[in-house]
Amino acid sequence: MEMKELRGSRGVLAAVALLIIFIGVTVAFVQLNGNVARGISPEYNRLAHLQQPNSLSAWVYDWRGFDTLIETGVIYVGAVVSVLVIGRGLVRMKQVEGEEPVPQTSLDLKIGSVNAILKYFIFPLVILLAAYGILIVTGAATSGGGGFQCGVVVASAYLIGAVFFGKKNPLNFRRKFLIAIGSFGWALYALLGLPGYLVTGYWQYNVGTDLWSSIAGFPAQIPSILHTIFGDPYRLALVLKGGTFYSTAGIVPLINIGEAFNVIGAICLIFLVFIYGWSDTEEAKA
Amino acid sequence: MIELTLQFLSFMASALLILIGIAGMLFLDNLIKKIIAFTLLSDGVNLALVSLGYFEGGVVAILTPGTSVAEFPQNAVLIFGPGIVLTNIVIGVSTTAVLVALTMVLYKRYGTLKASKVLKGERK
Amino acid sequence: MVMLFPMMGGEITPIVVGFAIGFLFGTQVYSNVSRRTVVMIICLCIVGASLFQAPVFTWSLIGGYITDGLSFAAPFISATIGILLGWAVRGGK
Amino acid sequence: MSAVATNLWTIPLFVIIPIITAILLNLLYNKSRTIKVIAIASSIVLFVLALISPYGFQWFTGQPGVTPGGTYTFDASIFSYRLSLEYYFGGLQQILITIMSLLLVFVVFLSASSLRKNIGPYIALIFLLFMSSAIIIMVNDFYHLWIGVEMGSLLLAGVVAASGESISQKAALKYTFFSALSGAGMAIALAMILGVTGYSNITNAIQYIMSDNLSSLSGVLYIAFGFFVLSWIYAGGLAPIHPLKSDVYGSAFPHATVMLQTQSKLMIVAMGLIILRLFGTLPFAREVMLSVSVLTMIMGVTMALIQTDLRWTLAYLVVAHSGLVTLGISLGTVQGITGGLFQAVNDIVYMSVLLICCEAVMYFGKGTSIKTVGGIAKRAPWLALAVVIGAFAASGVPPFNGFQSEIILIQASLSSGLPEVAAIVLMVSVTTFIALFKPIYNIFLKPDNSPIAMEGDAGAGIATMAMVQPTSPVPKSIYLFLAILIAIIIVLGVYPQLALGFVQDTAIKVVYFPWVP
Repeated sequence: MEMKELRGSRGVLAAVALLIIFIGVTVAFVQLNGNVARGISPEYNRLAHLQQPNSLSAWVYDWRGFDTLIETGVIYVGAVVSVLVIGRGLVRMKQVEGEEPVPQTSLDLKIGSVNAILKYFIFPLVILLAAYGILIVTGAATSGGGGFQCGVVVASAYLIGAVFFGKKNPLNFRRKFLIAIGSFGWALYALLGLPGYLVTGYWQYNVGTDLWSSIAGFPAQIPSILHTIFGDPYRLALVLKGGTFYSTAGIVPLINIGEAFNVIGAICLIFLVFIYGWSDTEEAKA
Repeated sequence: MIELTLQFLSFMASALLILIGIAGMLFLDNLIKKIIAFTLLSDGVNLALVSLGYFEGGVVAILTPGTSVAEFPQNAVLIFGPGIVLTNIVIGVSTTAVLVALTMVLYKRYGTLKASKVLKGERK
Repeated sequence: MVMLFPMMGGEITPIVVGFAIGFLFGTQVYSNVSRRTVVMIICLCIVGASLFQAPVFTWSLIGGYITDGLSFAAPFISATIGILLGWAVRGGK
Repeated sequence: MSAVATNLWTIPLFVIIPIITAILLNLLYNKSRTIKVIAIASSIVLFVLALISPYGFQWFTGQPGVTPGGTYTFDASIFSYRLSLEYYFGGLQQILITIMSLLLVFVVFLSASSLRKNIGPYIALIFLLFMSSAIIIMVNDFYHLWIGVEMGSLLLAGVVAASGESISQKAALKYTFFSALSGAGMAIALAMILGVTGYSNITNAIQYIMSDNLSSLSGVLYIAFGFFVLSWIYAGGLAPIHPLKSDVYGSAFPHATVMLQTQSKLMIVAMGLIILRLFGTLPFAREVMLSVSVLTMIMGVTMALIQTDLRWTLAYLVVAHSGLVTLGISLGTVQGITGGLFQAVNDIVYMSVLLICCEAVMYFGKGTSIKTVGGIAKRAPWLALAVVIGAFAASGVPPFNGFQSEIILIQASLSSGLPEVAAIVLMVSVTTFIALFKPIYNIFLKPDNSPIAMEGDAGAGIATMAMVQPTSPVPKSIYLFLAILIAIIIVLGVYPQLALGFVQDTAIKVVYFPWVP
């Protein structure tokens, strides 16, 4: 235990502050318990049967889709920054002699000790995990799941491969590939807002589902070609109490693919750089 | 008298996790342990957000065959809790990655993980 | 509830998309395993697909729905095949 | 100018153009020439957009508002619960984003020409920094504000640590630890407000709090306020944690600090206004904010006095002057808020002048410490003039812009019955001048008699030649940027109405109609 800092007066102060925070949070939670206001939440579920069965996915990618665009940016930024800290894109001023950055060396993974039988099953496991990730992203609109989950599953497949096979990772993502799909994913997500923006002026309006063009005050009619391109490939028949609804998730499945690519690129790149470090010469070679 | 409902218990658990997380971040000296404490804190916040959406008799916010269209909006659990948890997870992952990267670099420079040694002020 | 709806786009598109993404990742696969392993992967994949079941609101045979309690996650199978094909075409040994 | 447009075309572009530019630059990585062209073109486009944009809302994803009667509406003036994410672009947003995008042009140009090696990711981060700041100032939604702040803190860590030096890595690590803590705190605050009101839209939340009797839930509001103030403190680097933020400012490249301080001021303004709008009715809310500001000012200037490096002096002064901005906002009167917002605008400009001068001093190759550099006025007289004007503006000397906003702040604190605070504002101006005088005298006016220069005189003949024929290595473009910024300083100093017209509207709305964004 390193509780050295607890001893001084600063430690006592911090402990008292901590106690106050704890009591405050507890009191707030006690007051909140059972008194949570539903607010606007039920509104979001009211039209679920017209767009997609997974109401959470609808909230994340459609109702509040722009939030998620920036949130996707957070993970992109996380990857860029942590990779930059390790060495990709460190900058120096031309005029000033600064401290040299620490050279990053790759970790030494001892893969010899892995059981041979285990190793025999790891390759199918990696492939099937990757396929499972893809299943998750394709089913985002109907079941729990989506881009981020897909990205994490594929990244875990990558990490398992790296742990058991070292440099002979079966899912041998190259640096340029990861950077490219990460960037492509975020750009795809960002640019999927363009059709809605050009037609209606609302960024990321879901032109495939098109819930609102019949409401008074909506600025434009959605051309039928956009329905065909962005809506029809995802049309499903929902059999519910209250009738059968032919709904479509519109651009949401495409957005999910963008998000998945971004997350795969970002998280695999973080893993890769943490394990193998970064050197510019390797990127030039690849 | 406070009733020990599921929501109340999970709120208390999250308060405890938040306490442990903040205490760990303030008092532990090891940088990696600090980062672990941060993930605990972030999990506590996630738990609070999830339990915010819970209410007695709520159903998952996903339509399944045969669900009643008219009753679904009122029956489904509050949707912003899980939605914000997704964001918090993403933010937690990114922040942790940046923290670990900085810690790795500083460890390679100084050969120690002790915050008191690594972060000692040495400004000229 | 056996009901065969006219086939909807939402049941086919995931299969195609799964195959395409799988192919893309397959081009990055690097391994030199035997043909037996590949057969094993395909068998495991079909077992897994039956465990995952077809996506909700899938009613057609192509989507993997056979009857209540017996259905296959078709995107999973197509993604696995995509990965294997991508590996065969562009991947490394 | 139709203020009720809910699909204003410029708002998404402020976010999407930086995103696409950043992605491109990150991919280009080391192709410096292409990077420079794309980055400068894109930042000029952003500047023009900010200049010409009309005012209005953008309801992202085009979801309408729900009226209490259950019908849907696309009219922003009708009372409705917003289903979509709402951004607002008005006068305050226009002036702040215009200045920020002008600075972005300069910063991009400076970083592209003064840095070597692979500049792609670094400039990409600067663009994203612009984006996150624009989000924070325009957004009318807690949830999104939180995402913006979190993203900003990660970007800040990246921009600071990009030099690869241990001091900046340490500053980034410390700041990221605190950002992790306060980000979690902000998430708790978000959870509390969502739990109490059920709305993440700030307008709706305020209306709910005002209309409903929340006396049984007041503890929740207090805790939310506490955590919100914590993250406000962290975002602006205010009093208890000011060393963290000034470490960040001091160890980043000066041109990056231009962007970082702009971001921080925008965060202070946006979050401060939101706290005031939402929690202004709570007792003690303004007093807490006011004491934080006063503490920040005093701590900042005192620390600035004892620095021996221009970079670090500026780092502490930026923090101290953030205190002036927050002071105005926390007074909570129309005059005070006007003064605070105007101070934010002025502060961004004159601090940028000083920081760009600091960057120019680095071109002489000896750093910015008063122990190593000297006699720069002889080699670059215009630079010396610029830094002196910047110092005058910062210390509130007429006819420069700092004077105009500080006089408003002093009047506002006097009319709120707080003469002590007015005295502290005066003290900050005077101390700023003293703190800046020492480095300016040593670096610019005193003859160069540093040990390195002596050594150069004795050892190599080339160095002596350079001393004999003083030439400035500072590129012409820096003088152009300084001239533009100084022109803004003087224009705002002589005609403060130019800027006041933009910010007054917001101040009135915050005080009398807090629910209107």
